[in-house]
Amino acid sequence: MTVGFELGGRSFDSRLIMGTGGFRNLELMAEAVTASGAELATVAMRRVDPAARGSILEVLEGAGCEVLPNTAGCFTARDAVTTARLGREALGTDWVKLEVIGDDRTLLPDPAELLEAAETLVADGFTVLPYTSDDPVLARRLEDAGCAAVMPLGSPIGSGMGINNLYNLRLIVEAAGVPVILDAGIGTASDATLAMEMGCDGVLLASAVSRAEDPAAMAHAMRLAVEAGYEARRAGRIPKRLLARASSPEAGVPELT
Amino acid sequence: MTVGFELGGRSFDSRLIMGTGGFRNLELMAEAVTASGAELATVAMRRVDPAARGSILEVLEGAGCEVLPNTAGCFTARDAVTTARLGREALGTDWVKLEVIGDDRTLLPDPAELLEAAETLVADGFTVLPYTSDDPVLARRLEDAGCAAVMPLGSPIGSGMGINNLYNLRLIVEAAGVPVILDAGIGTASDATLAMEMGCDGVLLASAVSRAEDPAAMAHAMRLAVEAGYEARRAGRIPKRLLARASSPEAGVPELT
Amino acid sequence: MTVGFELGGRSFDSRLIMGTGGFRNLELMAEAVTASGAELATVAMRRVDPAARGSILEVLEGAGCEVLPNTAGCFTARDAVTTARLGREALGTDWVKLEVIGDDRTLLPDPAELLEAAETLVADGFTVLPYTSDDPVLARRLEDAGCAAVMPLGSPIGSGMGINNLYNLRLIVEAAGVPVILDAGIGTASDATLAMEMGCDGVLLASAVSRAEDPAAMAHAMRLAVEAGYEARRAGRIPKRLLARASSPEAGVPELT
Amino acid sequence: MTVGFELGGRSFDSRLIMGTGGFRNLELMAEAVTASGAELATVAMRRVDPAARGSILEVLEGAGCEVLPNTAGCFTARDAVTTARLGREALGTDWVKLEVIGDDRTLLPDPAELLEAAETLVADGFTVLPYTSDDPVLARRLEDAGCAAVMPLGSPIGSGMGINNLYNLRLIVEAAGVPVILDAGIGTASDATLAMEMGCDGVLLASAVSRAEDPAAMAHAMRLAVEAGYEARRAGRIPKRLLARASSPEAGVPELT
Amino acid sequence: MTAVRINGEARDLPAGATLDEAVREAGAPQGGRGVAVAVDGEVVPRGDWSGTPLREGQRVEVLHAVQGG
Amino acid sequence: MTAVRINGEARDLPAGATLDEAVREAGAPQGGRGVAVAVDGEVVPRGDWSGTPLREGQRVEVLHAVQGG
Amino acid sequence: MTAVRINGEARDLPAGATLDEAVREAGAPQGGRGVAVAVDGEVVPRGDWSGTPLREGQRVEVLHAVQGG
Amino acid sequence: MTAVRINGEARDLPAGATLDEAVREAGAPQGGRGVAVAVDGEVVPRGDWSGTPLREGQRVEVLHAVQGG
Repeated sequence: MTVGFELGGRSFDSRLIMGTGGFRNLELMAEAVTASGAELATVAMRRVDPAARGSILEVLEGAGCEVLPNTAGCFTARDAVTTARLGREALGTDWVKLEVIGDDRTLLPDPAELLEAAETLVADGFTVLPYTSDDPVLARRLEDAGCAAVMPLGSPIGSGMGINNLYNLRLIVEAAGVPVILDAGIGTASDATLAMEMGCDGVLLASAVSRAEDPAAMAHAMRLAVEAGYEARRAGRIPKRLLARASSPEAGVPELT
Repeated sequence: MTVGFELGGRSFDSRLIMGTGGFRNLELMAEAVTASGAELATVAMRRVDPAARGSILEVLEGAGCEVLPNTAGCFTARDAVTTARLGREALGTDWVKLEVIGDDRTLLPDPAELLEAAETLVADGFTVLPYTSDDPVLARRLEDAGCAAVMPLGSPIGSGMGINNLYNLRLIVEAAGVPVILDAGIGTASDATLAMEMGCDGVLLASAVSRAEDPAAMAHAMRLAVEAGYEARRAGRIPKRLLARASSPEAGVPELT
Repeated sequence: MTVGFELGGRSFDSRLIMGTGGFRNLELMAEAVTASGAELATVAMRRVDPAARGSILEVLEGAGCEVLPNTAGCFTARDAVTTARLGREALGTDWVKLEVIGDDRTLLPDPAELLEAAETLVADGFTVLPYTSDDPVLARRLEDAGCAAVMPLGSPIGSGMGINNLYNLRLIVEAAGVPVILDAGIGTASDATLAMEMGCDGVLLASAVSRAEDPAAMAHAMRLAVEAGYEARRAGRIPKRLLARASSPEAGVPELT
Repeated sequence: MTVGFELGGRSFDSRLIMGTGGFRNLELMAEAVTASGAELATVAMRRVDPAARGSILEVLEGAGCEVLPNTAGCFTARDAVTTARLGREALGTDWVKLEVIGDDRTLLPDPAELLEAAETLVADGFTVLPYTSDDPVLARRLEDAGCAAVMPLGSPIGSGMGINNLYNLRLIVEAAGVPVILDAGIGTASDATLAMEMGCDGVLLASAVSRAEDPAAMAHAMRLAVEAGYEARRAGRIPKRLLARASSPEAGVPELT
Repeated sequence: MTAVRINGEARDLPAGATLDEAVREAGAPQGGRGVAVAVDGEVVPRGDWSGTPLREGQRVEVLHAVQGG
Repeated sequence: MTAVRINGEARDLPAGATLDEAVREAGAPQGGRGVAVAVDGEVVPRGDWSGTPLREGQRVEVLHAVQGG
Repeated sequence: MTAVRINGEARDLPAGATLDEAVREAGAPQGGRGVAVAVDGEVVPRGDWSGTPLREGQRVEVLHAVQGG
Repeated sequence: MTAVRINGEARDLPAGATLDEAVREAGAPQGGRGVAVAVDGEVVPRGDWSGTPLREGQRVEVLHAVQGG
């Protein structure tokens, strides 16, 4: 019953995007990606390793999942732009998950470098999906720069803290004219459900699934969680009330004493 | 993939119990109960209304749902016991959702009266499912009294505030030897997911569905939410970390500048 | 600028009541009690220890602080009542901080036993200050039973978690006709400030001061914190707003570009 | 007992900086500034109003408070730099509270413009105190640019929501080599106490006092609140524990039954 | 005539009337499926209705299940 | 001799011993300021100590105030 | 005459008028304590006011400190 | 011989060697599917590899997709 969404001019049925980092092996990754129902999965660009076995590209193809190269590991706009171009060259896609990191302990994005890289890549014809902080002003600047979506964090990559600032996320969602995809910080299913209830169009996560004890089971839980949050938002939740409202009729109560 | 549970010596596939109060009409109730997948639904005992149209019993039967009479509206142990016995007589079930209210603005339970009623009904052969506060000591006393489950509130009935005290819920779950069912306060899907992740065995809700703009859609969202939370708990979530953990490899990063 | 309050028919200038447990020695206790400005301090009743050096009674007298015997360690109404009477006999006061514990891991109160003990002691002429859970119904029953105050916990004794359920505390404060004193769970100054802002008439704490690295310094911080919260509540705080409200004039802005 | 701090190469006894916006008149402002004990107060630069009565400069002088011009109302680095220079020319101080706003509904700062303005003003010899978001990377960049402090928001100006993201504030405090002053969002005393407990060196607030029902009373509450939080942090709070720790001895408990 | 209260309303039933008549009076469905009855706060099993004469001033509560909880 | 328990410990007191001797035995300060006594769970006021003979097997609790709460 | 804008309002000043006259025109206190001036977005130090002739169409902003922040 | 760095390691390639040899040297799969190359920080399209001679001291990065993000 979940309705798909438009991203970068294309339609997707699944609102869950998988990151592929952190799986103990490609088999577990394949099971989890399949269980998640994701149609898009991120990959990183790294030096060729002659010793490496198995091809992530074939595995993702087998799971019916397209690859989305990221610029993980870049600390400057310049490196991120070059890495995006390498991803395009290697994978034949002009989509990129743009990351420009500003601090290596928290992996939080560098706002000025991120914005500069986004402007350059948009001008170069990329479909830019930027991993950003939860700063509503930066999100707006990224949209103004022509990004196809904004992907604010809930909390730092791999921290599993969930969404630290619901207020900022709300401001981003209310103001956004492009899809908002919560990226980073999801730790468990309820975090994903909440993100969707807040009005996000999708969720991107990796560690919450890849580093769970049972990745495939958590991937399925996340699939359900994203659908639950999406459907709940559309169903129109009840308002919060400070006092109770009886769910049994107050009329017709017998006199028993 | 959700595994059922034992309650009162019987097995249930669905971990979602529906309250039937607050629906605008029986048709909406039927759709929602069906969409929820619930196997158990509460009803209240009220004076016969000759003008009433339609039979809730037939509707629930049609939805494959058993009835669970409650004692809503009772403010003393004595009235609750009598009401439970009337429910048994009318519906031919010795199961009861026991409510003894202590305050009519918040509909919070009266601890001493609730405990007394539970002891009486257990002695009278009832399968007692008590709606209780989130007080871990009271939950323990109710279990010691022979209740088949404990059903702590998340927040007041119909308030939609969710779970106000995760800490107490955690204490209840850790100590309980009977199923713990979160009852009251659920406002939206993520509340139900969180309750299951906290270790509850099930969720009981009414207003969140019956008073939603689209009850059937919310009922389905709740069904998914309960399953998502249950599966996530079993999948073994990642621990929360104060700093980031990279989800892309730190090895093999190129030198681009 | 903090105005005193009436408790048990007497007036107190200080709204901070000190527990005396947990200090490494009587000297540290004396410094801290003095720094706190408290006029009332709890003591426990225990078997005479011939080896014990120093008299807590003299030390508290020296600090200008009256003793308030408690019933710590009692798990039944009967033991609590006897312990209260022993305190009255030993210390010549009919005031008692009533504790009836229901669980030895969390030291949470037993609601039914607590209520029974309160009724007995009130009938016996005691001024009863009950340590209770944050259950608004139980608080109401204790007031109805004739207690001189209600003393809900913020979180378990010595846990330092602060106030776990602001909603319940708010309900208790709104409904109470006797002073509400937050008792147990305070970890740091802001917890005490918040309790007073919520409308509590006073704060009772022990571990937060006695087990701090510098008890006297923390005692002074708590004194300021209680006053700050009390004054802030009386000063009429601004409402919370979802959007900004400029604190600099929007008129008279120059055209500089 | 609160120890002063170094800011911009000078020493201050008070860790509370007052904004002067929002007072109903200069008399209320004078009372509140005096009650707050602040030594520094912000002012805005606006067009001369021939009709205006009273001089804010004389009032602040009378309260023993120095003026700190801000750049409120500027949306670009260029305007903010010019406004800072006008403030220096008018008031003979090279200190500036730097604001570059990115959105007029939330008054959140524009990260890139703010950083550019800070670099320009530092090069021009200013002591720059930037109002910034709670982004730890931006805070670091501002410090690297030579700012004399970083002043992250707790929540939007005038919102009174308090501190929305304690985690980011913690990261900023841990990493900062210059004073951290919480600026914007404070609603009541406990917010200020918490900010200091988190390790902030000071607090800057306006609306919480100027728009309170009784500004002078709230100013005094804030003064106590800042001191309480500062002292509590230095006193070494107890750790949070998930279970209780008895504050009365477990030895020597009598056998009464 | 016997004056009783049925579901809170005063009713006069013919002398010697039994509980099943009160149940009918209350508007319960034929045979009283899904219905339970209390007289003066005590439950009376369906099987005893016809054998239970009503006495002056008794309070009869005739209940059934409704949406709730 | 009378065998009693004082603060949990077995003690033998001379036959005819009264409660004030038990209190002294417990190590309470002279005159018992700040001390209270329970025998078999019942409080005995200070004024009655000297007039209260001890009986075989009684449990005497002698308490005083300590840091707590 | 020289047409300028002072604090956003159109003003005609005598030909050859200098900046200090514009400041006076704006209603600034004598001597301009606590006042700063920008012409076309550039700050002009107080000392230069009397030596700065106004040109047609210039935008003069005359500012002072007010409650804020 | 031409001394270059391939993926961070010093390598000597025969004089006149072109970029495709460096790619092979790096251990990339035949034809270099899923591979991209940068020389001194500039991307070189696959089609140009064989026509790009290597010069002394150049840094060649040969990348492919791995699990990440």
